[in-house]
Amino acid sequence: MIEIISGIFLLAGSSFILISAIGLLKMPDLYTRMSATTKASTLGIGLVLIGTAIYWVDLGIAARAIAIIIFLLLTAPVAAHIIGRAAYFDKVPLWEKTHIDELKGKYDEDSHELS
Amino acid sequence: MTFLLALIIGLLYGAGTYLILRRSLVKVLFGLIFLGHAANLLIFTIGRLTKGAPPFIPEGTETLVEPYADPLPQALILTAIVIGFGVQAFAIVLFKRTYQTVGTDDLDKMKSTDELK
Amino acid sequence: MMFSVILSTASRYLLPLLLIFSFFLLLRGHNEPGGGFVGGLVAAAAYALYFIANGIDEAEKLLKAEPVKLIAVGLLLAVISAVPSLLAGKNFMSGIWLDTNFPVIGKLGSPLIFDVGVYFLVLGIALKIIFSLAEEDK
Amino acid sequence: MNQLLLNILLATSWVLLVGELKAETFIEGIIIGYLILWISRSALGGTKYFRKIPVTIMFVFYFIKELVIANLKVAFDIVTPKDYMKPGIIAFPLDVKTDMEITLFANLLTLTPGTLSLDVSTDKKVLYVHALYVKDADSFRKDLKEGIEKRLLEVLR
Amino acid sequence: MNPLVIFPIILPLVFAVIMLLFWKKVPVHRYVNLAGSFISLVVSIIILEAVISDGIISLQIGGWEAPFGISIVADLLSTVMVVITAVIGFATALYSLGTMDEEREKYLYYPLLQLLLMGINGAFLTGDIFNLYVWFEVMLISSFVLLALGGRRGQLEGAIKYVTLNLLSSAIFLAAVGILYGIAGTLNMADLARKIPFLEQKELLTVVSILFMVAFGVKAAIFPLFFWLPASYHTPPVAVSAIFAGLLTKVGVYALIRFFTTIFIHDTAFTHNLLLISAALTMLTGVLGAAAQNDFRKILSFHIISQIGYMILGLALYSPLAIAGAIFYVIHHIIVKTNLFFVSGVVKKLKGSYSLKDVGGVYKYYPLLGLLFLIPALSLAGIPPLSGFWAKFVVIKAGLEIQEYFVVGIALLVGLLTLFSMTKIWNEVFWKDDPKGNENHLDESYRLISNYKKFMMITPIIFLALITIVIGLYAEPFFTFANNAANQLIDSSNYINSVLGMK
Amino acid sequence: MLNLIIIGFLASAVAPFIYKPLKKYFGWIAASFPLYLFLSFLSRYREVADGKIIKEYIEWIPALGINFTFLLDGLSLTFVLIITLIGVVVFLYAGAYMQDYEHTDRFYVYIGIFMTSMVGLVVSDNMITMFVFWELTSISSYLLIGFNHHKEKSRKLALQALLVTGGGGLALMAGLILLSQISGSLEISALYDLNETIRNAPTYTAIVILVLIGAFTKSAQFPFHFWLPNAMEAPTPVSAYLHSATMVKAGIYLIARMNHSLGGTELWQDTILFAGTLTMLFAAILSFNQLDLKKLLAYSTLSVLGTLTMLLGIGSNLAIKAFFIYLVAHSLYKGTLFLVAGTLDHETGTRDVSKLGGLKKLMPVTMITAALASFSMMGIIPLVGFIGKETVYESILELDYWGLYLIAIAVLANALIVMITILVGFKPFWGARSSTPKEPHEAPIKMLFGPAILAILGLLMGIFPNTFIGKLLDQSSLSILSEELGLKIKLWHGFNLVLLLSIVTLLLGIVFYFIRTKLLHITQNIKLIRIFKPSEWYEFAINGMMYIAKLQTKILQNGYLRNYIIFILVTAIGIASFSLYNVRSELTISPDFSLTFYEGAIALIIILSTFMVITSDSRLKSIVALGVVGFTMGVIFIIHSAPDLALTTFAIETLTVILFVLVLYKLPKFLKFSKTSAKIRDIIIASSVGIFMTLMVLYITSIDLVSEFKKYYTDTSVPGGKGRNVVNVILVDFRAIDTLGEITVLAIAALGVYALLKLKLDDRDE
Amino acid sequence: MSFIEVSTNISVVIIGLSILFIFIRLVIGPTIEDRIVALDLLAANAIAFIAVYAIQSGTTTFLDVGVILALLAFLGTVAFAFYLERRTKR
Ligand code: NA
Ligand code: NA
Repeated sequence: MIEIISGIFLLAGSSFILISAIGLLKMPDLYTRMSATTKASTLGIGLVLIGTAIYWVDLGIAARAIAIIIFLLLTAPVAAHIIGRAAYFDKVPLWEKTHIDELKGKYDEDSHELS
Repeated sequence: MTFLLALIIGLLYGAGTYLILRRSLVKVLFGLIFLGHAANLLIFTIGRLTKGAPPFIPEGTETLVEPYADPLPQALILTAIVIGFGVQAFAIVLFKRTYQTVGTDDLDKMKSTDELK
Repeated sequence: MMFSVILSTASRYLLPLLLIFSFFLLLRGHNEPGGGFVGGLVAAAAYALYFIANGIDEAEKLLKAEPVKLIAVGLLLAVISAVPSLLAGKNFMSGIWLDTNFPVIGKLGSPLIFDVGVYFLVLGIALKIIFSLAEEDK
Repeated sequence: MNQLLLNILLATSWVLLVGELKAETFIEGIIIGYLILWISRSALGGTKYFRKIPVTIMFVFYFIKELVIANLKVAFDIVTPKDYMKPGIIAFPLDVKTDMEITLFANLLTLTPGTLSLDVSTDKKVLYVHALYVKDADSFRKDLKEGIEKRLLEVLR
Repeated sequence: MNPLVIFPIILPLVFAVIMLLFWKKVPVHRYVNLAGSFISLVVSIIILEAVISDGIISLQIGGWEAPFGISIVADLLSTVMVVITAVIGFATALYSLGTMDEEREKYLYYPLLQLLLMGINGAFLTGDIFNLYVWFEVMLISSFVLLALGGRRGQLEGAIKYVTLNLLSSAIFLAAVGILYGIAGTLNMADLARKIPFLEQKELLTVVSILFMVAFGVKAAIFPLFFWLPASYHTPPVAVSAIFAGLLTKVGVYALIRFFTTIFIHDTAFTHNLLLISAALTMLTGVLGAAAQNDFRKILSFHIISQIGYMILGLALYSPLAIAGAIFYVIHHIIVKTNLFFVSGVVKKLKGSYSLKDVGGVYKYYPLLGLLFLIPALSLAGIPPLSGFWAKFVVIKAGLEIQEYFVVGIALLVGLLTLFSMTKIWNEVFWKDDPKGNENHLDESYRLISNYKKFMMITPIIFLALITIVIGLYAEPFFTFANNAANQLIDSSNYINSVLGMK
Repeated sequence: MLNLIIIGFLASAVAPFIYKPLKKYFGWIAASFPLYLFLSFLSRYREVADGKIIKEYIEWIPALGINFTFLLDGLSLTFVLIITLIGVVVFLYAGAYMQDYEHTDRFYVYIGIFMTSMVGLVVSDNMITMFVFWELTSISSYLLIGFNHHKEKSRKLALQALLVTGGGGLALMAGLILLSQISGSLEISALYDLNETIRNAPTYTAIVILVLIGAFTKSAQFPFHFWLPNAMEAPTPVSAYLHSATMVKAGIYLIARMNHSLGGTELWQDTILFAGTLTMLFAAILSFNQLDLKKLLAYSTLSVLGTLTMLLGIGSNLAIKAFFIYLVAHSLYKGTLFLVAGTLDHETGTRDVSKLGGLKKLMPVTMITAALASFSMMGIIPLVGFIGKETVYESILELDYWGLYLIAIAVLANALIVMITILVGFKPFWGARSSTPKEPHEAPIKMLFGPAILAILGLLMGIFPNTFIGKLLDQSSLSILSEELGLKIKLWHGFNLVLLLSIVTLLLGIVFYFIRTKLLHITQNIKLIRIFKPSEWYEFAINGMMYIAKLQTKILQNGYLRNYIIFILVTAIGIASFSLYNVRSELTISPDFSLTFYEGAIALIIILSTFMVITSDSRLKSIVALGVVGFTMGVIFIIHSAPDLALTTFAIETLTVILFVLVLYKLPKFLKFSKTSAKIRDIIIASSVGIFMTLMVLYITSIDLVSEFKKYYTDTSVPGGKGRNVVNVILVDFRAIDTLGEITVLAIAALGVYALLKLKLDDRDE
Repeated sequence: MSFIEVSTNISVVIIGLSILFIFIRLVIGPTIEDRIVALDLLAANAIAFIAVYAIQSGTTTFLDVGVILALLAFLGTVAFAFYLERRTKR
């Protein structure tokens, strides 16, 4: 029974991972790619880990799995944020269909101060 | 996977060699890093490969029963990796300083110490 | 440093988590993956993150000890770990063990002192390198 | 007070890491946790934190739900042609104040439907968000205010 | 089991640590370094006595039986190397007090010096090939730092070549270690010496022995692997040049001797002939390289190479007498070469240059310095009755006995050319009048040097010169020692037994 | 005798300390020490004369068979007495002559060392001990020739002398070692009555050649003669002492010494005979176009040295007798004349014979001394030189076949010597007084005393030959021929062919003197003479060597790092592959080709990223790719049961990234440097390295490894190491010392980074 | 073959595929930021792979590696971002 559940988690998780990978390939610009992947991969990996935790009925393993998940939840968005803003400084182009950009011109080129 | 690893080792050595023969300091640096990887993988592979049986002795038992991975090569590589890192770190900074002082990345412009005066 | 309130806040809360994890790695290394080296590197990573997020001055303020001292202490501990063996008249660096059993750590013995030495040394060198480079930057 | 809480939290996480529910382990955790807090005390300013435990738990569940939905939505868009998207970067005026709050909010936002927190203005009053689906900026801002920020504030205030 | 044998490795570390704990206090460094190197000297001599009286001493680190634990082995060869290292360490400690600039001292020159010695001693004393790799790295990295310390352009350019080529050789060394373990299944030298003759798969041994030969050959600066040496040795402060010149290459030579008398003697027809060819070319290219130079330290650097050739020749001839000659040569050369660099440093302080063209007239006003140059210089050129003559004599005698007349011919010719460059230095630096005119022109910085520093500068030179004379006039014990050491190497059984005895 | 030698060296060392205060009397003080040696050896005269061979043995390096074995027989005693006696004269003379020189104290050190070494050389019975003194004489000679070292010429010629004699010395050493391998001992006395064995030894030819090279270079025999005239750069006392009376006779001494063991073959005798004769003749001819007093004397010395060698070559009893008398005679008169030349130089300020004349009134004593020596040199009765020449002719005439030619040559040579004598010994004093740089007057007593003594000795020996040298002659010939000579020395041989020849020689010489100026033109135009100028061969050799040296350095040490790398790699891979190729037949490849999907993926990723690094033109891109390679390595480690390795790899990769990131934006963009040809060459090298390594891995993994280590560690880890992570136990316990070294490396690296970044000395003050 | 085995095998393949896809992005870029994001994702996927591989090979020790990997991947990304900042900031 446990094995079934964990198996399902694994499959679900890995599919999310696959989706995020596809997203990374398919999305038009860096920003959209990031919005797509940060979530999907985080969730996917989370599910896989839960699957693993369930498989070994062991507090230690579960703890490790949870540790990783929490850590991912803490860091993934931060990573996305700093890459995103760095990309913006770096003038990484937005997809042409991006119709609003309220950030345009708000940055001070030199000091990177944001008004 | 031994065969594949043998090929990869060859590749890494080749790449490392090719890179240290470049004129650009930075590439030479990359070359050295590659040689490091190559050497580690070499020892690892030559120490014979074992899958999914790390040399950890489970609670309640005194030793392991075959098959399990040979811990010695692992320990050796660990030491080698760390030493490699130390040397690498110094090399990186040395190369940076050299670039700043000499003002170029081109090794062919660094022959002063061998000139006949 | 990077003017990102998000990153710097995150780093402040990650720091203790990473440090505890590094201790964990150090202490259990004798029985599970980990050990002084990786432990030290994780600790260093924590400080490195803090430095990137909050700048070198903040980081140096946070780390009260001068890295060189950490290096010295690390090496010192490594050497000291050999002293018991000499006192006991055994071969140099022979392990001397207390007959107690702690969770995680397992037995206490001179090799553990050695590993702790490694931990401090690695922390020290990683930080010395990173900080020197960072100061070079300013 | 908070320090103690945090200390206990650390101790617990230690027990979790170790993975054995023993007294010694917890004591070890307390000791090490205290050490850590001492080491990193200048990193953590005092914060009001972990009041209203129940609200928090509620929020966590709400959030996980959101997360799953978000992903399904995005997944759908990834596998189907991409022309639905109307991406844009929106300036979102913040009601959350402290660094902690801002960070939490920004990160949660990143983890929820098609949004990605790009940056916070230096004066910490505006959050710039990249979103995949914005018909018009104001309604977008409104949704966020009603939705996640409101609930978060419930937890925090 | 004598616990003392580990001390030459540990003591320098301890001294370094003490200095690091007081890392801002240069005076502490100076005195800890001086006292430390003296203590090391005493300890190493005690060990030597012990080894001479009760034979090879081997210590199992951690009490783990050989070959599983790491063995520290002090036989005659390794011990004498340790002693000489200590001698040079002490001399350099003094000389540094006289010549090293405050900045470099501030930036941890002395701790690095001690750690260098630690690495060198480790390399000499270990009985485990991977551990040898580790000590080589300790030695290398500290030499990297000492070489680049100060960051002048020349230093950096030299360091780039030195570092790259030495890392290359380390990579080869490491691979060789791995391969040898993959073949023989052990890392312990004694165990290797014991196992290899009975190995079923001998084919690959020769191949791996070549890799070791190249790896050590680079460190020993033999032909055609020596290029890093002349490119770098003249760039750091002279105290550093001196200790490098004396010790570093000898570690490579030591390793070659150790490996090709103890481990790889399954195919001497091939391996040792390679060494023979290399030796001849090393002597020749080295000495010719020197002839082309006009810089005091560069000439000396190239002579390191040509002299290494003689040592390798001794090894390649592979007879007890020949190896004794090689060992005698190593002992003599370390002392002499270090001293010559010391002298070059004093000349630099006096005249402000290393270039033969820019200096002169030293003998006229400093006859003592002239004498102190002549002693090592003529010794290097093999003029009797100085140490170098006996070294050459023994190697050549051995060569003639084995009827390798051609190589002996080269050795003799190179001896003459060595005399040529030594007299070149003598003519230019000491005999010829100062190009600035025939009065005594001193570099202005020289006037700023305190008498204390001058004293510290000259003392080690006299000290080493005396050793050279003693070895020359009283060669009997030294030769007998070298002879015993050689026999110990040729017949490995003692070595094997003392290491694996406890099994 | 060792004590005397030690005293000698000590005394020399003391000189500089006592010179300054005792400057005035130093000549006398200095002379007292050779005198002491002279007397102490003279005291042994009786014993030796009575045929006793005095031996002394003190251990030095017994392990090598090298000891202080001294042997005083007729031959060595003769030499010792000459050396010390002339030493007395020269030391005294120099006291006055060298007064105006700088560093006269150093002069006395050198010459003291020289004399002592010379004594050591001739009394040593151990070949290597002798060689030690041999080399010491070369060195002291070097220092003395270069005594006026502010002059480039002096430095150059001193070096020339050193290299020629030094080179010969090395040959000699080889020869002596080979010789000792036959007798199994380094003692010369051990060679007695081994003549037969030695002659039949396979190395005999080599030995003869090597030993003779040593002897000829030292005694300036053709073609090594050129350094001797050049050595006249030295102060005159040196020329008188080293380069005429003593050192240059060392080679001849050696030949005489070795004669009984090496001699008796055509190779030996003819080589010596030939070289001697050539030297005798050409030296005489070359002396023609000389005007310098010392040069003239130098060439005459050469000629005499040739004669002496020739006599040894003849090797008959009579020849040996002639050799011996001529040796003694020459030392006496030539020493004298050199000193006279010195005196003239010192007083008049020139050595140019054409500028000298009519000094007899101003310098009567010098004149008489010169005259006496000159008569001896010309071979005029009743001086010892006469006996010398007579016996020389006599011994030549004995020869059946060669005799005629040789006698002709000998007469010619001696005639020229007569001419030289007239130029040096008489012309300056007689005839018209010509103006000189300095206003001459009689030399001080110190400078008159010595030469006079020697000259008078020449006379006495001529009149009472047997009382002086008869006994020594017998004993010496014993050592040279190992048989009694049984010939008495007579001053007067009666009217015979020999006497006729002497007269002819004399007249011919006088004729030469007068037609000299005419002959000068002829000789200068003889191209032949230019060809016989080995001094130019020497120049050629030196320049050639320098050329090769520079060329080699340009080729090898060319400053291009990659060329150095290529040298190393090609050597390594070349030789290694060669030895691998030799054993290919015994080797097999049987690795497991099994492969899973993810392993394929991993391989693919590594390969692609590697190429990314190589081809990328952006640094950051390369860093990222490098990171991927590293992380993939980690994954490989995980798959193959090495979690600790994986941990470490990941950690280090990340740290490396951080390092790069902190350093990188300071580093330059990649530029396209290398040419395609270079790239191709590098690719070939790189791929051969790669292929070699791959092969090694495949071969080795196909052998089954037998290692007790694996089992030992896992069995001992828990009970002994108290740990369950075996790798960690190895690191902190089984092989803790490795880890100690490892962390030391890290520490040094960190300190290095710190020092390198902080300490930036500028190039100006270096 | 039990369900769990099937599912682990499938997951491994899927994760492997995703890794390849992500790697393609890393290779083609176009911007350096794309590569960095890809690298970050690669690490994350490696964690998933490790987790599944742990089940496959029946050894738990690998999971610890996952924890470290998560941390280090984040640190690496931050470092790269830091670099980009330094590069664009004056
Ligand atoms: Na132990
Ligand atoms: Na042997």
